[in-house]
Amino acid sequence: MHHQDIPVDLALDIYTRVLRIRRFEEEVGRLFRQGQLPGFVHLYIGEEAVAAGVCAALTDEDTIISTHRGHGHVIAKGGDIKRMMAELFGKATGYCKGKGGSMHIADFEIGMLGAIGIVGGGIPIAVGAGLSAWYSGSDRVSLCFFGDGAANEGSFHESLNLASTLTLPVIFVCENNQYGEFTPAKNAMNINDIADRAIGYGIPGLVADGVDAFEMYRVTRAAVERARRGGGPTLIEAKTHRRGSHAEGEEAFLAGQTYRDEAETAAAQANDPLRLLHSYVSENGLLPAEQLEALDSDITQFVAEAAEAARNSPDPEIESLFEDLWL
Amino acid sequence: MHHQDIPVDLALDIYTRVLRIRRFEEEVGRLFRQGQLPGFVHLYIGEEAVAAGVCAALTDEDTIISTHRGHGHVIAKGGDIKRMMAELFGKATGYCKGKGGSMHIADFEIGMLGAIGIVGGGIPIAVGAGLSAWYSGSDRVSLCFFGDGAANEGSFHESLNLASTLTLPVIFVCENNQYGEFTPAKNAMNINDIADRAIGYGIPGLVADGVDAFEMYRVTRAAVERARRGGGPTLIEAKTHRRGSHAEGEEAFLAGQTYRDEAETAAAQANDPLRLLHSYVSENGLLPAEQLEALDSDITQFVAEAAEAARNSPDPEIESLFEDLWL
Amino acid sequence: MPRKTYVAAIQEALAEEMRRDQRVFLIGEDVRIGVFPSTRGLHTEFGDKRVIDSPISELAVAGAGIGAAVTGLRPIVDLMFGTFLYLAFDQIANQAGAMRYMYGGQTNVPLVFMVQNGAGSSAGHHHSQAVHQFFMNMPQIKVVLPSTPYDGKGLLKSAIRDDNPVLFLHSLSLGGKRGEVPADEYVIPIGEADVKRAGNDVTICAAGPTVYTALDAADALEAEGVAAEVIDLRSLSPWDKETVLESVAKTGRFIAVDESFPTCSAASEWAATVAEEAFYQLRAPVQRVTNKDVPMPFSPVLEKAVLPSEADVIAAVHKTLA
Amino acid sequence: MPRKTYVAAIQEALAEEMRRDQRVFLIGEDVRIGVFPSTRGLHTEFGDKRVIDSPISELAVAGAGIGAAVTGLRPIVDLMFGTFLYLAFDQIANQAGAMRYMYGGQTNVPLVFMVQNGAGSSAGHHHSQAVHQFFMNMPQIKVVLPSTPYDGKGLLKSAIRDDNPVLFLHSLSLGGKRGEVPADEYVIPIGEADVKRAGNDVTICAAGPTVYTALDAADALEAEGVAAEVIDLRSLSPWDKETVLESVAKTGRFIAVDESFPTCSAASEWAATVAEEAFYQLRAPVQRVTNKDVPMPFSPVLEKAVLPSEADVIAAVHKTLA
Ligand SMILES: Cc1ncc(C[n+]2csc(CCOP(=O)(O)OP(=O)(O)O)c2C)c(N)n1
Ligand SMILES: Cc1ncc(C[n+]2csc(CCOP(=O)(O)OP(=O)(O)O)c2C)c(N)n1
Ligand SMILES: [Mg+2]
Ligand SMILES: [Mg+2]
Repeated sequence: MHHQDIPVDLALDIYTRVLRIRRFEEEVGRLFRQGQLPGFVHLYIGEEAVAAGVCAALTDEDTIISTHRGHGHVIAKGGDIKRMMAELFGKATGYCKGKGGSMHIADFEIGMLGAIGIVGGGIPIAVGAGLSAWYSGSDRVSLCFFGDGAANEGSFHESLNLASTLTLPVIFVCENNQYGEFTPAKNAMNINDIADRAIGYGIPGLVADGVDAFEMYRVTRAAVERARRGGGPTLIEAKTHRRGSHAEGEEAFLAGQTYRDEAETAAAQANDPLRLLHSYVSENGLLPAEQLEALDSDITQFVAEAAEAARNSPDPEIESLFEDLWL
Repeated sequence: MHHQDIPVDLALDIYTRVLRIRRFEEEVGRLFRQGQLPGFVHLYIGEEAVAAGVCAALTDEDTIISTHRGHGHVIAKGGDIKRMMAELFGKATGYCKGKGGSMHIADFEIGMLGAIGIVGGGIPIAVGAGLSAWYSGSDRVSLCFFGDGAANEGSFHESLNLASTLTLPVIFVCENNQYGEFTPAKNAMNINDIADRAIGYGIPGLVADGVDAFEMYRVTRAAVERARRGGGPTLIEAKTHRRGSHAEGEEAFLAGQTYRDEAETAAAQANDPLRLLHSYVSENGLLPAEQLEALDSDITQFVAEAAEAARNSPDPEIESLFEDLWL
Repeated sequence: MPRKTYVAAIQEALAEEMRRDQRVFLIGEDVRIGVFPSTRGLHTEFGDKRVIDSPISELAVAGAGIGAAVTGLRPIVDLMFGTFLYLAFDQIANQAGAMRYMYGGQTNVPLVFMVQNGAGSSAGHHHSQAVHQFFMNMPQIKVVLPSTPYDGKGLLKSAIRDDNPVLFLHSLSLGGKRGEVPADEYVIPIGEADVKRAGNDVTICAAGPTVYTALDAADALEAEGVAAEVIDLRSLSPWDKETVLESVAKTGRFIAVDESFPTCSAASEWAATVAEEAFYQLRAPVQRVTNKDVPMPFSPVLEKAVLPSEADVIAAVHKTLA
Repeated sequence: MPRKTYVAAIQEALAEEMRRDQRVFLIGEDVRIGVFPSTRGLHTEFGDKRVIDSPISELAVAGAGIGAAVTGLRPIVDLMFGTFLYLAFDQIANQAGAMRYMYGGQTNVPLVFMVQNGAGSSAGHHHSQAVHQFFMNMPQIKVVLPSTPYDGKGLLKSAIRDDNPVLFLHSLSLGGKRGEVPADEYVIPIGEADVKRAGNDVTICAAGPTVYTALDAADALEAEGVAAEVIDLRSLSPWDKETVLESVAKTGRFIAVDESFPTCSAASEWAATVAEEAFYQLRAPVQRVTNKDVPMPFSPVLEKAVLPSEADVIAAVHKTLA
């Protein structure tokens, strides 16, 4: 298998994004289990191809909005792993000086307008970022990530409709990882494809294989081009799988209760986006094996260093409580 | 033209409902122009066939929820014109003892669970009434009226989805009268048929001619039967026309500005639901001409008497302020 | 000075600010035609892009304002009636009211939410509630509620120029009030109260329509030889504690008049603050005059009985002087 | 008496009431598995119809609860975190909180909204706000916030049996607290405070987690010879003014401890009421100890610094005795 339309650089770029996310999230999982991280942590493992493929189709000017499960989006958009890690520790050196935490990372420099802990809460904000581009005549595109669960929030409906009526350059990427917390998506809606909801807004709705980073790249690129041409919004549903817990440490929550379809989980394991990309990169000889390994160990080490640095960073000063309030 | 499936009694029943609504609303319009009514008043003229046809398909046990434009729904469900008129005057003898007013009429005795002044605010409540029937194993059906504008509220989306996932006996009747206030429905959404939004919830979505009371009756009856059978919710879009103002007295609001498509308004005038029904009833000889006239003048007189009685009713006692607060 | 109505002054502030700053735009339901006259005529001058009619989707429209604000624009989001903010409550409390702080100062939200606040049109509970108390509670939202055309124009201009989210509340019942509005450019800083009437015997604090209730009461009290000082707070968050405390230091008596449900109201805040900080100056208990503690009824006689009245204020003054 | 945790006591109240009354059911996101342990195990006992997992649709779920309540059922709507009520704010304020009144007494809304209130899990602004102040303002909603397993069980039972809408607030940070819970049936009437510690020198009023802050402070103060009376309000609306005023009549000093943003807070309400009604008994100004006036930060050290602390309470007591 070879993707003619994906140049080597791009393939490697996407692979690197996926790898960075995976190694970051693995480290975060470890840190959480060791009790090093405060608050709630939601990992993106298994879903990396979505953020990586999608963000590879965006420029630095294009903006994204993210969710409680947002680490992958930050990394895919080019965010700083060290500052994110420090934020997860709640440290002064973090992206938000310790005021945001895992569910509230932002990097306005790279067009990452923020993760939002309220399910569906970011969707209207992304419409506003698109409105801004439209208003200013910029060819910037606004993109929004949200989950299958979020697609049942009123904000989803109002936002897609508003973006459609104003023909705004907004791309709605629904990460259908089959669950909202412990509720299977199919119990929370009576349809197979969330993409079908696009019909209700008169916009295109596409289903994409969220395990295939290249497909995510392609559908996003088409939507981006459409949006830049003034064609308005697109809804993309990425079928993906949340590999692990809803939130780290949920075993304690669950107290032995189960909610997962075992067969489905096994299938998802077999269909791992990182492994698929790794095979592609190595089988097509995009990078020699030793360089591939070096890349992985570099990233792994970088993430470990980020954790170490974060751990050793100072807590915010109490005085900083009253900073960042008003401009 | 003759509707084989509509028995004479039913046709006359529906005709009477339409006529009662029309005469009531005409009187209310007059009263408002004369400055006799406090608050805001939204008339249902031109849309009578929807409420009449729909409610004719319901039993007294079935419940409805209504909107700011709710007088027609109350009358169609069998409400008391005198108590409604008194409520519009804000009198102690009104449905809500003067506490509700035009936008908040309810008659729990006849399953009219209340008009709601918040656009879209009644839709979830109707889902709850349906949940109640489902929970209790009753074959009661819950029906909800709302406008084209309300279909853009988050509550619409969440409610239809919730009713669908629980397979509740709820019928959603969207009265698409082409406008939400001064905004044409087509500017507020990029689709032709709101009924298409049903696809997003995996429920049937039907377009019906809201000028044709018999058609409204038929589609509602089918939806009611489906719901009673445990088939779950249906979305019915009634294409209708708001004949007059959004709210009475809007000329002052508008200050010369216009927002209506003249041709469309003329076409709507020509396609009057009362006239159509009147022709049907007289052309098919369902009632002799003199009885038809007597019916009309009886209703007209009854409404005028209701207004007179309301006018002469006492204002609520100030002490009543602290009644009806807690049970 | 030209005399203008309250709504005309608000409309003028919108038009002038939109002329001054291309980043300012207006979005809301029927803002083109103008359900309230404050937005009327703006569409003719500024066109489709800057005066945007939205679907009836308060949550998304509020959120879109936020998204536009953090990406360089200065939106005015008109959500019509105060209670319609309830549908956008999450976007205001969780997002606009925290984004700057939550993201460690990386962004700011220069956004005005604009609604009519309170009762007076006999429209029933859903269209007659005062909502300022909810938004005063939020640490990163400013709230203003002008009572005169002059204050309305000056405060709205400040709100639009503010780099933080501001809730601009106006009052339908004051729409037709006339007052002097300078032809020349001016602004009124957010956070400064205005002593609408000076007096040494009792301090009455009010905002919006209750300013007139208080002034009417003060007129009546004058005949009895009681000189009431009426402070129009104008800004509710931040509010001008200093002016109020100075006045109480002089009068020793304090009455908060506030159109809202009583519990956890603005009146509670003002009364608590005065009790905390001017205790030793107080010669009688602070008092609150608010709505009666019931939902807003429709009937004009009941509605009137719910709202704080001149008689209520006079009774409170009599009590404080007794 | 058996000792149980706070969450276990809440769970027990749910189970017992569901057993007692077939009309009682539970709806919310993941109430079957139980995001919070309070709803765990109920699905096994009561099945699909009475323990309903909903889509993530707060507005519709709240509204569905209302519709079910006015048609004869007694729903418990679990919306998880306090801030998620913001998405259902319209249904609570405009509908549940007015339907009985607005329709002239034709109906009533026997409904419990249940959420976790306040901070303590270092989860950032969106999961850490206290929301009781908003709902206390609404004339037709009751609000309770228990601090002990005993109170939690007794108040939840009362809430479920109440024929009016009740907001039942519980606290994640108290979830593991243990206390005695009688094996026999009991209820705690809504509206009755509980004096958790008697004392003659100063009255400290608190609710939920701040009860412990106040008790800890009282312990520390005892060593200094100061006897603080700690009143746990338990019910926030209606609240037990009488017990508080009686206490202040005895102590002459009042401190309100409230986990919430300060402006228009419950603390403001308590302080204003005491200042209004116990002025002549007060020997020092009332004081409020609340959150610092900033959005809730994530960092545990910052979060702790925002919340009302034992030291804050002690400082207030020192000030009132100075
Ligand atoms: C408004 C709101 N309701 C509920 C929650 C609690 N919650 C956090 S994540 C989550 C599930 C979200 O599911 P989905 O949108 O599919 O995202 P995923 O976690 O699967 O990425 C829920 C219910 C919340 N944070 N906000
Ligand atoms: C939440 C909310 N937003 C706005 C309004 C103001 N408003 C009252 S009626 C109306 C138009 C409603 O349009 P539609 O749903 O089509 O009903 P119609 O008036 O056409 O019957 C609007 C915007 C409101 N009452 N509630
Ligand atoms: Mg999901
Ligand atoms: Mg309409």
